[in-house]
Amino acid sequence: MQKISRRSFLKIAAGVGAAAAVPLTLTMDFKVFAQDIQDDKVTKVPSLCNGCSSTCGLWAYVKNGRLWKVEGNEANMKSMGKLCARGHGVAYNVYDPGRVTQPMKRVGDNKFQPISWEEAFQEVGTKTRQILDEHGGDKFVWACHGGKETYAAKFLDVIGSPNYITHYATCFTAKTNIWDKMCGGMYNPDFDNAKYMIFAGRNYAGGIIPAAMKRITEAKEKGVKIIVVDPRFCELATIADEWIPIRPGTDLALYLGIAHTLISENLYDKSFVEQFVFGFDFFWMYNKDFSAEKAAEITGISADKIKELARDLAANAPHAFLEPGYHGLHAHYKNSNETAMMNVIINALIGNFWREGGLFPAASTTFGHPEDTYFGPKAEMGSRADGAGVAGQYPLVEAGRGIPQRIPDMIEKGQAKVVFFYHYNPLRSAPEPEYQKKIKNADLVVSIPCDWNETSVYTADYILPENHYLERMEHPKVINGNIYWAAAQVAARFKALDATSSSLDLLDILKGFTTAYGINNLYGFTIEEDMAASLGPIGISPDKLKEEGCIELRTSVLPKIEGITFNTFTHKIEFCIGAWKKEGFIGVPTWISPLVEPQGENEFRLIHGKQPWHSHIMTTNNPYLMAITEDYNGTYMWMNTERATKLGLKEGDWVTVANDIATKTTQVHVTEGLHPDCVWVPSTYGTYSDKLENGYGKGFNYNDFIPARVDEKTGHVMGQECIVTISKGGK
Amino acid sequence: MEKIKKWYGVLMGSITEQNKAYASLFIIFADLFKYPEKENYNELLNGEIDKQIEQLSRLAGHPIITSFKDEIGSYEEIVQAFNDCFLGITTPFAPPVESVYKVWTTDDSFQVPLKNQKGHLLGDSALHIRHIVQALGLEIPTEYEMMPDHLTILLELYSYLNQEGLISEAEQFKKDHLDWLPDFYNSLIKIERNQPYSNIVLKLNEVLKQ
Amino acid sequence: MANYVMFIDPNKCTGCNACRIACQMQWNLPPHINFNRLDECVEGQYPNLTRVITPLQCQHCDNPPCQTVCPTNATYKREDGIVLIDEKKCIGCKHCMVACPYEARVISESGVPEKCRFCAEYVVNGEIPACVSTCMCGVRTFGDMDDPASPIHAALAGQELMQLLPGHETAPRVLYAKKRR
Amino acid sequence: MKKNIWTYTALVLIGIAGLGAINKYFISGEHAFGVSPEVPWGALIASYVFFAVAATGTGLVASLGHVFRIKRFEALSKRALVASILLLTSAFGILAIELSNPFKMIWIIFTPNFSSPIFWMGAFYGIYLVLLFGELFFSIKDKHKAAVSIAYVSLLVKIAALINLGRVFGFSSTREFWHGYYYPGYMIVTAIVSGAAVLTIMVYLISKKDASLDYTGQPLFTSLGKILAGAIIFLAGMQAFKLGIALTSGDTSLSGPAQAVISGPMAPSFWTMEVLVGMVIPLVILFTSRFLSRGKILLSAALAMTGLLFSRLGFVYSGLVFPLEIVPKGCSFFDSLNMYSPTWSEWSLIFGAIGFIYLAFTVAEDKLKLEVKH
Repeated sequence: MQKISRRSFLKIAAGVGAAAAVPLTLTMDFKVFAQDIQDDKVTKVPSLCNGCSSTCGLWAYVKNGRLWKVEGNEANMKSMGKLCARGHGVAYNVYDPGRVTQPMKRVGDNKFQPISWEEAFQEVGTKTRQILDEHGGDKFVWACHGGKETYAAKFLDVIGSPNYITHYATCFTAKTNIWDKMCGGMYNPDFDNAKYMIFAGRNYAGGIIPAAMKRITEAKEKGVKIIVVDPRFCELATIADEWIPIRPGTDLALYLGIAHTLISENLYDKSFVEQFVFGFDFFWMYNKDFSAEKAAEITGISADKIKELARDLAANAPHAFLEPGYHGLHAHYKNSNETAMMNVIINALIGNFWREGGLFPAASTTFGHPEDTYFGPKAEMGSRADGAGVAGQYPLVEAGRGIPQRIPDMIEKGQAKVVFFYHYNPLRSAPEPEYQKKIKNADLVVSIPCDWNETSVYTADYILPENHYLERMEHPKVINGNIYWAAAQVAARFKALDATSSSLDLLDILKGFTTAYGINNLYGFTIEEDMAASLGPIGISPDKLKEEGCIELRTSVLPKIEGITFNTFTHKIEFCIGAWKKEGFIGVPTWISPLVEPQGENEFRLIHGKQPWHSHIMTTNNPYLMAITEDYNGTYMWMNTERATKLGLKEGDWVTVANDIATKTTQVHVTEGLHPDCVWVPSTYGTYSDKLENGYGKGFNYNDFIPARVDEKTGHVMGQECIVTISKGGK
Repeated sequence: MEKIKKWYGVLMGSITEQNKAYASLFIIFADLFKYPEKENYNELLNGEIDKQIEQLSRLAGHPIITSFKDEIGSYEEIVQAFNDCFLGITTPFAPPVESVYKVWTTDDSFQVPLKNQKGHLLGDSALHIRHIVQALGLEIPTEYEMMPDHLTILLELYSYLNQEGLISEAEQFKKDHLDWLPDFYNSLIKIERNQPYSNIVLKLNEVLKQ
Repeated sequence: MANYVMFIDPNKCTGCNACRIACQMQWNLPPHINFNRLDECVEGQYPNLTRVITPLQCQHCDNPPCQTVCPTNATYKREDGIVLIDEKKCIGCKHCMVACPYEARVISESGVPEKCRFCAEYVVNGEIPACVSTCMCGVRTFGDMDDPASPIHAALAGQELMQLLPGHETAPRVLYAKKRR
Repeated sequence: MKKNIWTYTALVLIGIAGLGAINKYFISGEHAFGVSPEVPWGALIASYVFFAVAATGTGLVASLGHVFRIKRFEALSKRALVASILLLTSAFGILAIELSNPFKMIWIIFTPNFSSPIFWMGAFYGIYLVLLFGELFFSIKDKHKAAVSIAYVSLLVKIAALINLGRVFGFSSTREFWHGYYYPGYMIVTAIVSGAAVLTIMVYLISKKDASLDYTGQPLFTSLGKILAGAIIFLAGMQAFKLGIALTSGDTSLSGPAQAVISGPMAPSFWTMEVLVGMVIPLVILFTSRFLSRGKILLSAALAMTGLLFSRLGFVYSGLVFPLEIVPKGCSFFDSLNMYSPTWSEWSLIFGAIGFIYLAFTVAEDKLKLEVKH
């Protein structure tokens, strides 16, 4: 009679008899229990914020396994004890019931079925195996945001796939590519000792690194002069001494004009150039006619102002810099590569490398590795499916970064069959979403997210949710870069909270997947062992790291005059890129016009940028951050007052924005703070996964309007080479 | 009278048939909130489940009549309903988890706004269930370890308490942890495809109320 | 007895809203209820603009109009200068909201016109308010004027100070640096 | 009691008001109303003022009978008391729903704040209500002397209550448009307008069945009509003066709200309802009919009351419409006035109160002995 459940969840624990009586330890009354747990202790666990990729250090305060509070970590050189709005917001996401709570298998359009991890591993593993056995290991693609995550590489090595692709081509790839080629790596500004700073193409108050803002405002207090060059009166311009609105896409001309002034007026640091620069004459030969006057014509900035900038840079040199920039200029114009080159050249001309108040390389360190546990066969490495670094395709693109916007193309051409997305959502963050949706045509698409992002919902055959960052322990990170700090720091995410769902850490996901794939013991270590092995050579124990949250290593990058050398072929800063010459380019920057220009009264260039409380696309589902957007009309598109008046537009009016790729409607913010040639939108909005209900359908995204182009030299998307026509009405 | 009977059973060291039937009844309900496997679907469809509920509830002294078989449609439809209602791939959705329908914690010291909000996982109730499960020497599957207040587990636990004759504990448990079903029901009916789940919750609440 | 004040330098604020959300977390506020907000003022014409962002919140007046009008004395002032509201006495007439010249109050979910509390429970233990501790630009400084070791003295030194709406004679405890742009 | 179409309309209105109240208390909370941090007071505060002032005004005009011994008004005395009581309880009822936590009112006794105008409002109107009941009780019991003594005290309380109500708005310097002594005066004048109008309507309602009114009926109508006309003219003058001063003050915190009234978001309601319906048309009707037609006087009274309701809405909103200039600025921010419009819940309560007053008055007329014996 009695129905015996075949699948009863509740089991009697091993070694325990059935309870005949109530155990003494049991508190049955909920109210009493809830009162009791209030006496639990609060503990502190260090982690690294996941609100953007700055990895700010924070402390998660934990009580009865749950989040009690978050706070910036004083010792961390990115946060210096401060957190921005995103940091507070994303920590809160951890208890969102809308997270992907267990592995999902697609059973139809927009239809998923939950499966167990065992099933998920088995199915994904065997399917991947079948496909790769048939088509070759190099048809496997691992696409991710990028950065310091390492585990996928082991698998790629074994199957012979070089296809580790990051999002950088949609973000700042020209910068890292070119700095590496010209001076052997990235150099970062010393805010504390500079007397004069020019920021162009980087808005530290929008794409925030809290410590940078702390140090910039402190410098400002001391009377340091801050110049912001930006088509938009950005947040950083708020505290700047001067805002110089530039015609978008013409920063290269400004830089050429500054360089011309420095050289023609003999203001440049000749001894530095003689000692540390290769190719100066070659550069000058091509650019000696590009005067400040010529730059003025193109940029719309007066020749006097351009000369003034050059003279002020020189006067304060070497305690001055042109900040190396970020997303704003380095993936968005046809001339982004040359713009990045000119950034190096101007800083070299004022001789500020390795000088107090100038630019320094990031202090770094090397981690150890857990011992290899896999000794089986490895397939021969194939060639990159995206053509990055491949002769005849995109030879100058860094293979380590890849060309993410090409993924649908690679799938169509049969160069990619299995694609894994790790916390990466190209359906929203890469150009032309309709085109990116073709990713679903791959034989197998697997997404490893936290939330139901567009890429998972529209393309993934399987969704394997990873734990929220506060729920996972990770391989340690070197905290460095972007801003000068004399010593490298080591920090890590430690597991602060009990997971609220059956998501897993990346390492466990890869262990399960690779085992099912048929590679045994590829990751024969636990995350704890990995951390111990990584930290071993530096002499830090995981326990100590957990206790201190962030450990600063010995000071290793200090100003110097002697013994400066650059990690290039000539050991100098190369004004002329040899690799480019090999490919038939001249190798030095010269003026290149933007690809497209707006014409007529209702044409505008569509440019974008970061809002201080959102990280591009990944924070829009947070109710707190979206509340800020609502209170400050954050989805509005900026337009210059004069242009708006001509179109008969007032603050808050609805407009239709269109080009041959998309048509969207939005409201306008009419402002004096924008160059008349362009309209500006925050890069955050336009969420179209209806599962992300706080962000869904709010505003639009610039990616809606740009095609998936690939720059021939560094592979970027040219995201602001985009003209739209704007007309009144639409809602 | 019911209670005395039950207590009598406990005191005599034997669990009455009535108790067993009552406990079994909730095992059946617990099963209905798991992912619908084909086998379970068939049992639902051919009326086996309705029949068992009728018999067990009668034996248990809380007779109810259900006709879930009329509401389930095809197998694909019940899977779709399960997905729509519980998984969160579409919104609105209504996870069958107690924490979501209760204020997260009554501990005023927390400095995250979850504290006095509803709609979040791992609330005080989840911690309590975890505590009860451990104290009774029980185990729950890894997938549910962090969602211990999932309705399936609550019902199995309630069943277990009754089964073991821990009647006053069961009563307390019902009062504390099965009081959110009306809120759950209200969330469910906002979902377009809510059958048979909304009706199951209704019937479950009915039998618990008796 | 402590003597709490806050110093805000709008010249440094870039409008990141970290203060708003840090406060919401600290005080368990829902997304649309916030105790502090940013007032933006853009002046000038392209390309010569100035933009000043002024953080606004309860000014903890020494002569609080909200307290004067409160019929049940639900709004009260502590000896250390902090203006608080006793939820159990508030009838929700909202006269305080009408009387406050700083628009500092927002109605809570329980119908009580709430506002910034200067993190009253925390500062007495030597902690600083959440909006202050999270501010990366150093816009805000909190301190006890009677404590010589308080960072407030260094922050105020040499500053040209102003109070908001001095004409209303509210004597705020939030001091602002004068606009330098 | 005879039921007619108005009885049922009243019941429906009360029912809808019930829904509005349920919406506030059990569903939407504060969101049931259109108020915001910028405009914390809205239609319910306005209608509270509307009913409370009408209650006081009715008492004030009616006291011409008891206090000033004007014979023809004596016919009204008891009924005016009843009307006053109903109007005042409606006002309190609306306030109770407007307040987030009316039950905490008890603290007004335990920890009163004597500097708070709202405390005094509670005190004066509370006392007034008690006095009204007392006066009515003694009137019905024909204890004339006691009733008259109460009436004297009541008159003082009424005037104090009105002045204090003006102070609730005029007290704080924060809302410049309200600040000062204008609104205490405005309250008294509008009290007379609404008192005369309410009494006119009341007399009309009862004149059909109360034969005694045939004797005093016509002169009573004419007197009330004249009081009404006089008060409206006085009020119109005051309002024009107030707006004129504000517009020409050169102070944006005064001229801004005034602009909002005459040409901003409040203009349609101001010109059509407050000025045209509430003042111009009633005056035209009254003067052209030479205060002789009962029907026309009634119509003027009804229009004046309608206009006055919108006048109250405008008066409350006008104090809050203009954004506070918290940070001294030179930048443009005037383009965004604080927006407010009443929600259905707010309207439902206003109309519900009207329904309640009508219904309760007819019941009282039926059950209590309100006629004056001669």
